[in-house]
Amino acid sequence: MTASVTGQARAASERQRSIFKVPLSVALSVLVALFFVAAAITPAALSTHSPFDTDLLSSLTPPASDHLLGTDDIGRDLYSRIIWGTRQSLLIGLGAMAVALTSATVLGFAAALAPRWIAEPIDRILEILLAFPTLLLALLFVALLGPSATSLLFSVGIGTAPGYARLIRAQTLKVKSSGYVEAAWALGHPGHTIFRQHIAPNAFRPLVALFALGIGQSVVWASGLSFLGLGVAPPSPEWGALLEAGKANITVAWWLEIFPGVAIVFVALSFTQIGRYIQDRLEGTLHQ
Amino acid sequence: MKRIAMTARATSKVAAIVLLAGWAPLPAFATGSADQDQRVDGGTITYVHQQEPPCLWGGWVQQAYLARQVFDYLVSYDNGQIRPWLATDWSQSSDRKTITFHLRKDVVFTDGTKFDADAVIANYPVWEKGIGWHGFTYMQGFTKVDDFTVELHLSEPNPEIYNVLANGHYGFQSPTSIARNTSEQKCLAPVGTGPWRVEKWTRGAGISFVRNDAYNWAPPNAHHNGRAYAQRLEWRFVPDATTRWGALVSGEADVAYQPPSVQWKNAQRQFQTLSFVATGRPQGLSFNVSRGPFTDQRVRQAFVDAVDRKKIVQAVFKGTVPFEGNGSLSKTTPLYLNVDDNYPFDPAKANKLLDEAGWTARDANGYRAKDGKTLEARLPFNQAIIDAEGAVALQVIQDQVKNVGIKVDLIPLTQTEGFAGAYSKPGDKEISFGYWVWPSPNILDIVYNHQLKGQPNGNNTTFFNNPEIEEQIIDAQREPDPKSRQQKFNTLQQWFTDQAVAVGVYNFTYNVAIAKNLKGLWQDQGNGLLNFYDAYFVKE
Amino acid sequence: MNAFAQAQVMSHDGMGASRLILEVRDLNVWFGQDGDSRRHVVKGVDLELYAGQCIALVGESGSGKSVTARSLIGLAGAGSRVEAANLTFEGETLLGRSDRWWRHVRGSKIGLILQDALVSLDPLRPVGKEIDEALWLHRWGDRASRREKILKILGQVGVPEPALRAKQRSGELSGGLRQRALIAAAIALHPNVVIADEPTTALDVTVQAQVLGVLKQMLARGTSIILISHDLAVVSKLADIIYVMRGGSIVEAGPRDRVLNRPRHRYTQQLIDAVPSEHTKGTRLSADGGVLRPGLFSQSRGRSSNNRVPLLDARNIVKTFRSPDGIRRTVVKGVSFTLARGETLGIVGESGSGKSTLARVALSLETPDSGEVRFEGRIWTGAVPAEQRQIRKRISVVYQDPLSSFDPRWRVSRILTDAITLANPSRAQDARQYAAALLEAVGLEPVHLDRWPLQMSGGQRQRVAIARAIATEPEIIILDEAVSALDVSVQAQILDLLTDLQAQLGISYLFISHDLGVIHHMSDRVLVMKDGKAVEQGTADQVFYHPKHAYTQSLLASLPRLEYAQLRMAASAR
Amino acid sequence: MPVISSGLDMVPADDVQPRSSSNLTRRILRRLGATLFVLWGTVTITFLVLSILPGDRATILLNIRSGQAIERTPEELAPINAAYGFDQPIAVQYIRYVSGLLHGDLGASYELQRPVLNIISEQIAPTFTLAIAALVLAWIFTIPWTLLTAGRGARLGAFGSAAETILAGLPQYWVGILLLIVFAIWLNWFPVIGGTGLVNTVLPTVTLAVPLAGFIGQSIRSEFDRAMREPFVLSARARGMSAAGVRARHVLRHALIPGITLSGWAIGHLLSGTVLVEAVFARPGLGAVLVNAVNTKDFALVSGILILNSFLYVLINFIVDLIYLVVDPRLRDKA
Repeated sequence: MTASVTGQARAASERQRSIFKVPLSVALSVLVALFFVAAAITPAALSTHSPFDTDLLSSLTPPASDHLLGTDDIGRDLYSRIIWGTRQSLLIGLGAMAVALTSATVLGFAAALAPRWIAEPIDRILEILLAFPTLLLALLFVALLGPSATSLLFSVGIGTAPGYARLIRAQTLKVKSSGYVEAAWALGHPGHTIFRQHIAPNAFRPLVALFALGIGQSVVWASGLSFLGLGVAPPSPEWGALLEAGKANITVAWWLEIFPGVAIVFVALSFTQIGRYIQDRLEGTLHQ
Repeated sequence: MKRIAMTARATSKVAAIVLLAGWAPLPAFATGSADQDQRVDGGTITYVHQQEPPCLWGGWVQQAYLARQVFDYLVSYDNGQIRPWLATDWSQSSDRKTITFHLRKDVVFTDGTKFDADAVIANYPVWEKGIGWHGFTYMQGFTKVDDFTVELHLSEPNPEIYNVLANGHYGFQSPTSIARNTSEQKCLAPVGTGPWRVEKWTRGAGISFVRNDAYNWAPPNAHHNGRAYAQRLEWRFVPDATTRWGALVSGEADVAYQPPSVQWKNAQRQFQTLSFVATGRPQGLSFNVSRGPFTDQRVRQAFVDAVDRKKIVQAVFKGTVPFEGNGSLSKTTPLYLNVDDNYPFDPAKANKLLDEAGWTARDANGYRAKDGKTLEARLPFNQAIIDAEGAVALQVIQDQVKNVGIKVDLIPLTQTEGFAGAYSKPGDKEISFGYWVWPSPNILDIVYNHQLKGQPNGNNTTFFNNPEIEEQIIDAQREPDPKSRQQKFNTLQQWFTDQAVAVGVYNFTYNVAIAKNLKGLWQDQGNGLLNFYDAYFVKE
Repeated sequence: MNAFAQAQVMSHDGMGASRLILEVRDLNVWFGQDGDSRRHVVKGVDLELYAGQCIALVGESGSGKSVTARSLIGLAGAGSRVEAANLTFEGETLLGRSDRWWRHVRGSKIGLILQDALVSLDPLRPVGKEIDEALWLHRWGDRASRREKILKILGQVGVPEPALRAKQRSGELSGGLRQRALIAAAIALHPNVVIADEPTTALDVTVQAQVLGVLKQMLARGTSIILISHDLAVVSKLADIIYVMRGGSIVEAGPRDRVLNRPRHRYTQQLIDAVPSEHTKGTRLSADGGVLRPGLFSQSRGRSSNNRVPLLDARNIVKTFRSPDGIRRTVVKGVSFTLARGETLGIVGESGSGKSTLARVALSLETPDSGEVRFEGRIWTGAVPAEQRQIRKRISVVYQDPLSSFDPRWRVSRILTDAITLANPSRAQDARQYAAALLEAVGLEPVHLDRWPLQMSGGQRQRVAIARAIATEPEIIILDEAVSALDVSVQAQILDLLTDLQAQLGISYLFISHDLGVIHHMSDRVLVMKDGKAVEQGTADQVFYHPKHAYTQSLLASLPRLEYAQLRMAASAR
Repeated sequence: MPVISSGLDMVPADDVQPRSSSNLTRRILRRLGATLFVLWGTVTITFLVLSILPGDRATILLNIRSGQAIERTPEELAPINAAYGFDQPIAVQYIRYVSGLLHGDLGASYELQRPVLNIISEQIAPTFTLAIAALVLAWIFTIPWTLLTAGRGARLGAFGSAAETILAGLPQYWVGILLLIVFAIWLNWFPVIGGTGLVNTVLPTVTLAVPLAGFIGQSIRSEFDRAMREPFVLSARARGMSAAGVRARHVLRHALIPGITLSGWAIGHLLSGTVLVEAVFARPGLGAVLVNAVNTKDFALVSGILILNSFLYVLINFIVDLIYLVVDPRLRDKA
């Protein structure tokens, strides 16, 4: 994820458009994201079948009008399963980012602002954790908590937190040494005011974009864990679990493997695109 | 013997006939022997298997598959008959607790050590230590009579002890190796007398076997004697079924373990197939009869009535595994009783039984309830033991019992949790799902005995505790008369079915698809172990 | 406008009419797509350049002078459209040429020198390679001969030890050397015309003088130069003909002396008047200025204290930094100064002289290793934080880059009310009105309250920064290169504003700048810093007219003065 | 990651004195110290986490040996615990392991019955080859792509960037499955069975490289765009260099810097990716061994792989720093 969060400059032309003129790609991303958010909130309204009802007579039917995206090996409607799986997948994405950013914020601020005797050890620990492969951290957490949506959420969150913490640390250091923080000191503001008014909000600013970027990546990570069999309990249609289940039938039912993957890619893409756009707007209006 | 963490599957047409007969009366040869003229000497057989065990030899069935290639056994199991192998003949004491084996004198380990009574005796402690369930065989040890005669001592009479000794785990390692080699060497490349020896094991990739050119002591049920036909055997580990199928189709592999169910029909059409229904307990539902709602027999029966087991097995496994109604013994196990017609799909009856049992209220989600408690069953399953299709079958069961108001929570366990024995206490679950490969009907003694050496018996997944029935099981096991013994075991199997303590769903089945130019491959009828010794390529 | 042409020819140093190298008639440049977003940045520009001549395009930012020059080498920029009635270079048209043709001309016939060699030379490569690239691109010589040539050119532009310098990157060279290397790369193939776009901007005066010397030598060797600059003083040193640009058009053109001495256009006159120097002291530089409302400040505060005690008294300040590799560098080496009420102390020095660090110490943002700073006689450095904050409210600071000193999330109103309420919590209620009044005081409108600083011009931002600085009703404002980044006319306005504020509010200024003219214009007393030491201190006139220290003398000698101003002074003296 | 300097920006570079050799030694020693600290921390954290993970090791071992999933009696567990020292207090186990490490003994895998060193040395080559090949391939994708689409106007840039975003968002294992199905099983261009040969490595490499190329592309594109606006670009053009020449010879080099940073990070984390890819392609390697070792709480093996990984991480980042010095010689002047 480092790349996506360090890469900032977008085409300058995008910046110059007014607030109401949004690039087409972003508009589409917002639509896709809204669709999935709606699916997460009221899956029943968007689905055509129950996601759990099995129908052994219509197993592995290809996409058609009665089953938009086909059915799985026990006749469950894939489209409805993807819709119902959205809630869990998105919750994992959101939750993981919430966990990651919360812990990363505490650690990042501490590493950047705390007195040396606190900051130094935190910095070292972050360094150690950074050397841990993300997946391994996640694996350990699943092993600790057992496979479930909650542990997926925590394991992805904790697994990606060290990277974010380093970013927040860097951002905080940057803000800390910025002209406006110095100006605030020079004005005679006390430290806590400066932290509250300047350091915290400005160090957080890129996190808005990071959050959106990270949701997509978290969904991908979580589905990777599901794929390794460390996912949520069946019959949950969490997307990674759908992919894992679809693998066995891929030679005769391509749709089972393609569509859930496409859903993951769509979510990752749309949230990334939105995150980028937010980032550009923030960077664009704030640091031209 | 013991549960196998691997996939359960299907049976070919040939195997179906086999099943009707109770247990395999016919050898499941891949082909006849008419092609012998075309035989190519040498060549490399590539076999793609699913799971990779930690060591080549041990108590896991995955290890039996491998061990069978490098070890030989005292006796050979040949479609219901016990045939000589490393033992030329044997006799049994009158109390049936001591068996005297006379050993072949011409057998040499691949490290040059001679096979003799001392070798047998040297192997016993290894078995005891390395095979977790060794105690259930009632073996107590060997004593040496002379250089080529040993006596095996049993704590209980065990008519199936020969099946046990033939089953893949009880092979012989070189005593020199046992004494001198490092544990790493014994793990990766144990030294046996068998037709193959390990050349190299690359973890994550596979094992290269080369043939033992000195081999000349094949069992009588083998197709030939002397060294193996093929020069090399490449045993590759490929966890994904689709990939294994692809490897076979592309010609990279000659034999593929468990093709995807959706391809099984193709496999039968385009390739040769072999299927073996494992002995022991089938994949089945074991209800917790010590606490919770399933202490009530009516609830257990209602659960079973509510599930269309035959159709589920057909739909999910697409003919790769047979339906099994018996929860105690699988179709190939000695003394099996077929109860497939019991508990036909009958949701109306299930509802009636549940009403009678007092589960008449409904909770907010529409599930049945009594005294404010939802009729709910936790069903943990070990993902290392129940494969993806097994998990799918469980989801259909979950969906079907929902229709009669029973809530099932499927709880997947990680490998760590599973092997660490999570969810194994009576308070942890209402239903268990699993199987156990075991060659004899004394499996009932293993799984329904409430105690083991004074401790709660971990294998008793129903938490069954009925001293009277336990007594009957031991009595049946000790019964010397085969007819009465069959009768006694039939009674027991019917009793467990009627009580719905445990019901079967499908049989654990070992399927392979074989390229058309490979002939002579056969499956051992004890564990389904593949015997590559007789396999050979033909000119096409 | 074409009437200028004659004058130009005649003015040419009496060398006689030489060859016309470059002729531009009615040059127009647009940027952007057709439609609203399209901008017309160069409007009908006419230029002529004769061999060996230097013409200068003078103007402030946005005047189109750089785009004009870059159009002449076909590099007006992405998305540009260039049209001209005539664009002829050495008899060949420059219009409609292929990229291949241009590549042949660039570097070999027309060279380009940009501002700030630190970034105008590839910072990742040795300068020798950059020069070599110019030769190599035009298939000049073989490896060995090119190497020889590189050393020769470097020598020509006055780079000592060329063999060593060629192997260094721009970042490793001093400002003067790297700028010379940049010139070397541009003239490696002896182009007839060199376009020098702000070639001395941001250089310290002594270095600036050296670079101007190099350009003069080039002229002497017969190279024609198109000089682009905002700095009339620099232009006056070099140019034969001056074109004054504003808003994309040329508003005035003519021989240097005529333009500087008898400007015909009002804008030219404004530009000339806006240049601060020793001669402008006490005069207004700009036509307009802020209007301070009486009663803006509460006059009650702290004014009664003892006037004999300096307001700020820094004694023997020493400040050392440890760099990450563990090397300690002493940046300020025992500097003392005092600042009296209502006085302006100018601190002048070249980059790296330690003047900014000194300012930070004076503000107690850095703790000195030794020495102390007293505010009204109280030791400030090392006071408890609460006490420090009290004193900080009485000292404000204005930075060179106001934008970075504003929280990017804040609008102008928040920036000002934050400072207002901090200094005087009782104003919380009417902070916004007070903020509006402050804006008016610094020459802005109340509507600016709702602007983002990012949307404002550089001058407006600096006015906001000053408004914030006076919002706390300080007794001292530290101005750290506060006007250095501004265009000369904006700079003039800001300096006038500062003068007005001081006159009305009696604020003391600690005025830090590298610009000697600005310092002289503003300061009562001057402190000259070099390498962390105060080499000279005294009244402004003492220091500027009778420098004692050799360094001060060399600084002043290097300072390009606006020739015309001397003429004017001379005239008025007569 | 680049160190953010704080507070020293106002220090003029001209005052820098030449670096003494003792400084260099000190830097190397500090770096070595930091490395050892990271390694020690890795081992300790791993040890602690695996100790608190639920699941009794002796039970796991017994169950795996017999393919069961049951609780074990104390009599069964006692000999196993004694044999592997699991009955010792945690602190004693820890000290024993660390002192073994200090003597260069990585311990033995209790599940695989083999010295950890042997397992690692057998498995490292395929994983490392895969990771390096993926990184190289990602760069091979990225550089021409960036040169073709970056800094050439908003539309092309948006297209290039969109492609990178898509690549970066693709789930690795999904890409892997699709590649395997299409190119190995349907088209039969590549072998289906995983292996360590050249042809076997192609698809796994592509799988790993695809998202990585997206990430690297994103990071170098923004830097490329930024560098295109630098004045030295104009200088070079004015010297007569073609636009393509400037992009390839000047701008690209600047753009590489964030990509190199990312590569250093990526190599350390490709192990995560190889876990999935090895699973999809049935390829031997440390990833699969590691997952299995975590599942069986095989501490010595997990720890050994992590030590190796951390060591490589540190080593590679050291190499990355050296590459920095080549690509960006300005850093030679700084600390």
